Amino acid sequence: MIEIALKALFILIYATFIGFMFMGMIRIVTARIHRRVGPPIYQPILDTIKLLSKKSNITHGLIYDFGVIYALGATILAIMFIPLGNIGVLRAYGDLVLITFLLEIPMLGIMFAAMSSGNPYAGIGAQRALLTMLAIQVPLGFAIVALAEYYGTFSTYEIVMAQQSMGWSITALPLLFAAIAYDLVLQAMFGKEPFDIMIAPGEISLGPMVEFGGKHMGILQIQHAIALFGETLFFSNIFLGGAAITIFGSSILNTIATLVVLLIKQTAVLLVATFMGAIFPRFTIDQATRFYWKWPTIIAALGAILATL
Amino acid sequence: MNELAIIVFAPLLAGALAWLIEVKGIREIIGVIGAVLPLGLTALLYQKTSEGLNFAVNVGSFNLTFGLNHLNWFFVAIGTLVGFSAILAMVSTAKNSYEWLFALMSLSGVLGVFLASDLMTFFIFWEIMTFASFMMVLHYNRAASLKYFLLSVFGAYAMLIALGIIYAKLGTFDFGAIQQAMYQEAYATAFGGETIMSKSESALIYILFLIAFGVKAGMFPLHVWAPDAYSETNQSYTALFSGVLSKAGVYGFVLLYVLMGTRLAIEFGAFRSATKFGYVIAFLGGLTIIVGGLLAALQEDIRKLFAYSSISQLGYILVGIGVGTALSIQAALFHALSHALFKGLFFLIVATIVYRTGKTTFADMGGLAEKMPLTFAMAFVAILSLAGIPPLVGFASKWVLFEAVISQNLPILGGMVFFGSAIGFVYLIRFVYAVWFGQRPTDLDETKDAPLPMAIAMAILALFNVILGIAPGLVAKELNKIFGKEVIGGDLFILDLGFGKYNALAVTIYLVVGIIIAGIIYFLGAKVRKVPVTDTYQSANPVTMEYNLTIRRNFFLPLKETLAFWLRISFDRLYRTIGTWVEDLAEVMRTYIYNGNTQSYAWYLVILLLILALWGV
Amino acid sequence: MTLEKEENVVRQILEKAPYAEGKVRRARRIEFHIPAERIREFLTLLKESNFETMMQITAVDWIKDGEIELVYQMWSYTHAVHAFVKTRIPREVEKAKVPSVKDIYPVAETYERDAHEFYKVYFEGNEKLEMPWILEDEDREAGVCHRKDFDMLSYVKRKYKILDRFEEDKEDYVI
Amino acid sequence: MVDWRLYEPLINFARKRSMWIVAFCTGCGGIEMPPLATSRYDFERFGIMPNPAPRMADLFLITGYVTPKTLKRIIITYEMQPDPKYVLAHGSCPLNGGVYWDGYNAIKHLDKYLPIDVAIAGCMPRPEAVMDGIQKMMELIETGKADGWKRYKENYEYYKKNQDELFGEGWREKTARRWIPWLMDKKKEVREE
Repeated sequence: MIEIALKALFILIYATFIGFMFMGMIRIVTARIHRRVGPPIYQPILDTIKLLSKKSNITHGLIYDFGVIYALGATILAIMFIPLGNIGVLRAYGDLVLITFLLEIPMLGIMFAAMSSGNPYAGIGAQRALLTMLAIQVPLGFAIVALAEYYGTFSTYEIVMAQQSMGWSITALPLLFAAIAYDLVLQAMFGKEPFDIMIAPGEISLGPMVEFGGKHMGILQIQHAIALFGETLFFSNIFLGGAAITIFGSSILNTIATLVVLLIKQTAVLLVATFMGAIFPRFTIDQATRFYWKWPTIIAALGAILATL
Repeated sequence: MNELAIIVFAPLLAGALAWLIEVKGIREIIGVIGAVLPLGLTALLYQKTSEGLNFAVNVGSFNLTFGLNHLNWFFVAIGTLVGFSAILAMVSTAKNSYEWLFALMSLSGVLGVFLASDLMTFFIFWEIMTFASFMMVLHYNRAASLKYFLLSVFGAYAMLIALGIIYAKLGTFDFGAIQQAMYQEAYATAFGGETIMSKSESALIYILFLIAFGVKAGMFPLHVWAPDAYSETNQSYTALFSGVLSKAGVYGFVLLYVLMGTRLAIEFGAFRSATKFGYVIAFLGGLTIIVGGLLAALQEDIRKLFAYSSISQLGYILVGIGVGTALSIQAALFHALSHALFKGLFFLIVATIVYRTGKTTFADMGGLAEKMPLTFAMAFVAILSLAGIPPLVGFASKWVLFEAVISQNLPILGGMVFFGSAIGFVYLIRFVYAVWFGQRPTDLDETKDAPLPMAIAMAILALFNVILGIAPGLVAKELNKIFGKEVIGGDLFILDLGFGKYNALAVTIYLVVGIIIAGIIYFLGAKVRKVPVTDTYQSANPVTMEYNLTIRRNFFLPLKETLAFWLRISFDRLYRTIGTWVEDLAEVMRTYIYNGNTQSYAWYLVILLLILALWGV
Repeated sequence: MTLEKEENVVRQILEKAPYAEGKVRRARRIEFHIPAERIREFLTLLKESNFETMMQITAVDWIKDGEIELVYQMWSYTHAVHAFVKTRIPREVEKAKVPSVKDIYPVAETYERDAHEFYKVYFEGNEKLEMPWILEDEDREAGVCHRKDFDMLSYVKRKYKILDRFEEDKEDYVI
Repeated sequence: MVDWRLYEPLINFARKRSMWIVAFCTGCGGIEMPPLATSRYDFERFGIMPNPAPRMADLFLITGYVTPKTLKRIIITYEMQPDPKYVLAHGSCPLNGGVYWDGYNAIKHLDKYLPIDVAIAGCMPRPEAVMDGIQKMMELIETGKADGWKRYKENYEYYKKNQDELFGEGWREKTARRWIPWLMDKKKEVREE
């Protein structure tokens, strides 16, 4: 019991810290691509402290507060199910479909909060975010189907273990297709260009986020950090082979090595998304929908059908 | 006198009494009693399900026979529970005793359908149910009721023909006998012996049953009656209509499997790991999910939105039934239960909104969350449940369904169900935004919360949504009993399918823990100040309540533009065109052939005689 | 360089409109003077003779002549010629009226609002003249306009409570 | 809730190093922002980030002259920002009207209507000057001298009086209702079509 609680606490703190580092990394990399110096890597932590220490906050009612809290809570729930090397609290129950749903729930909370503010920009942003989610759902679904049918199991942990023996998923052709589609989906999950129409900063002033300020925004920053960690971790688990290192004698060393390997893989996933985001302009929502319903869907469906043969 | 008889006929009697005693107050009491009795008896009969229970009434030439087993106990439990809540809510919304009569009649009709143990009884109660619901719709809207009536009659005739063929071939209506005969048929086909029914005949029966049950279940492309019929009636009755009556179609499909599943499977072979005839059902179900969902997202009327969403949810059940493994059928039954729970709840919520505001379009709504907090809490539960958010019953059933479908290596169906779950989010958020949040029109400022009966009814359903969500093992146990073997493993809180596990309790605990952590962070910050809706950032322009700050009309316009091409196709219009063609044809016949001229009739007679003569009779 | 293209345009238009007097100023610039009451038919004529665009309606306040001059600036893509149509109306607010041309050139509606707000010219037939334009309501009520007889400086001092540290008469400093 | 005075240095450091700007270019100086934001003088080094929504922003840059029309919006935006919030007036027009000293539509003394923490003179100040002003603002924040938001709360009557003298009583409602009759007409036309 105590051990599980400690593990959960460790996962939470580790995920938050690494997530913030990832956010800083995104900003630095983008700055370097712009030929700028960029902020220090701990910048997001400073932002969060600043936001949480605001002296006055506003609310638009109970749902406005609860939605934000619910978003963070659901994100914390989600990372508990994703196997983190050999420290997993609930990894036995880490089911593909469950995790896919859990990674979408936080957005529902944010949407609830944003809409309850009654700001028109928030309404437009929520509409765009939902349509983007609808668009990414098709390739995402096919990618998950391809995985499940290729490995014949839904348990993420078993998939990771299988990859230890038979190599990374992306070395198999059907799952390579699935991985490509899922990576395009990740772009929209991170809310980066070219699919950031939902929070188009200049036009609808951050869309759903327009009314969040002070501690609400701070909580959402933490949520974003953890979600970033969770999504990259999920991707590197199911497609990039995860990590379960058992070469060292002591379990501590194994754990550390596993975390390091995972960290490298996650960083790779993140950098790909960042590069794409830094060089692309923005799609309008119907362009994004058409795009997702065309190429990624075809690729992912191809993968799924190949996986069943 | 037998419990089954009470379960079946109590609502009917209560309805008749309530209709005769035209006294406000008494008729409500009688009606509610008529709905409580079946519920209580169903709960009492729970122990007796294992040994089974039979009952027969002799009506002239044939018997109405009822039987109880695990399968139809499950359906009767759904029917009585949701039916009771709906009837309870009708205490507030029912206008006259007419509605009481037909609502209760349709309840007893659907219970009779569930409990029937021979095809004749099944058909009779099917017709009672259809007739009663038709009268309920007719009371509100003539055109919608006619559309519903036409399609139901179409389905009914299809079923009647199928019954006729079966009786002509096998000489019995009894389920058990038919099942036996069909098994023999199946083995005869398998081992090349000669069979009573030819391949074409069994195919015909299958198609006829598909039409009959598809109409009632609102299967694409026979769904066109559902949106109008569901929306154009007393909304608390719609909870029963959409929650239970549509399950009669589902029950019919299950019955199809029970009666002639093996026969059809062997006759038509298999597609991948699913049987061919089942795959047809499953694929139509998948189309139903997508079409219903997309149309639901584009509606401008609350009642229509939920009508379409109910169609879309029934698509899941059809997919589960169609895939046809024990697991997937269990998933379908599970989803039938959860669909009845959350969709019944939804229609009660809509009933409350309509009852309190008198408005039905999104354009007139907004900001009701402050005025109707209890109803909003219920709506919150229902929304999370329909959108499939753990830990609620909607997720458990949907999860089992996903795994059942995907584990059968059916990728296209897998993609369809995934898409359906996303679109669930979409139209629900549209409902949430337009009705509960945003700026409130000034004429809604005096809106009051739900009246007591509706509040109780909603609370019952919401409670079941949560309990069965946290403890899905309860349902899984019943479903295993139906199949007599351990299909869904695990204990009270854990569903274990072998290739996937779902632990509802852990989800609940960790969600609560996470929310507590987030709450601590929240309460460490400075305290908040409430601001009005006009104090939002709109490019720093000062606004007043005269402006409309909420997007209520055409919320998903981009989606509409993206789908513009597909939206041009409408089966409703297609059927109307066919109807006009038929009318024209009748016109032609009347003018040229049956023109009432004796001479021409004489000529027909002569021609007929000639033909017979040539035939050599 | 020769100006025959412009001269042809001017000649053709003057044939049809004898009441106007027109001349060529330089390459691609021609100019007409017409009485204010004929403005509608003259602009109709211009539209028929391929002056597709109205680019601007400007007003000049000739305070010594007691007149306000409206300059309709038209552009023709076919001839690539820019035409000034000048007309003069009396300066008094109640007499400064001219028929609206927004049914001939729809864009004129906006320019007429502009000229009305800053020069108090009333365009008969344009019902959107009073629609909020550039001035805030308090300025409108104070009668701010760009007519030369409006004492802007004292209004500014009054409005912003500036200490009186400037010369009263405007000749001493240059804007 | 909790006594945060222990963490005050850390919090001040965070406030100093992450100033989010309201991206609301109020005047001609808006064009000085791109050089600041891009690779010449990259102000994201100091954690400064242009931010479209005022609810989560700290620093309000008043860039250049301020017309009454804009001042109304500026005041509304400023009151939306959560405390602590800082104002950096930029260019000489907010100080004394600058070249528009006799223009009927340029505010002469901005600090009569809003508390200003740092003012940069010049028409227009070069980006270097703006960077200098931002540095100054950082010092003030760290030493806790940037207390414009406190002053605005304490002397609210004074600022309110000046604003009402300029715009007239109840100017918010008046400005909000200004367009309504015309908008309603427009809507009717749309319905008819």
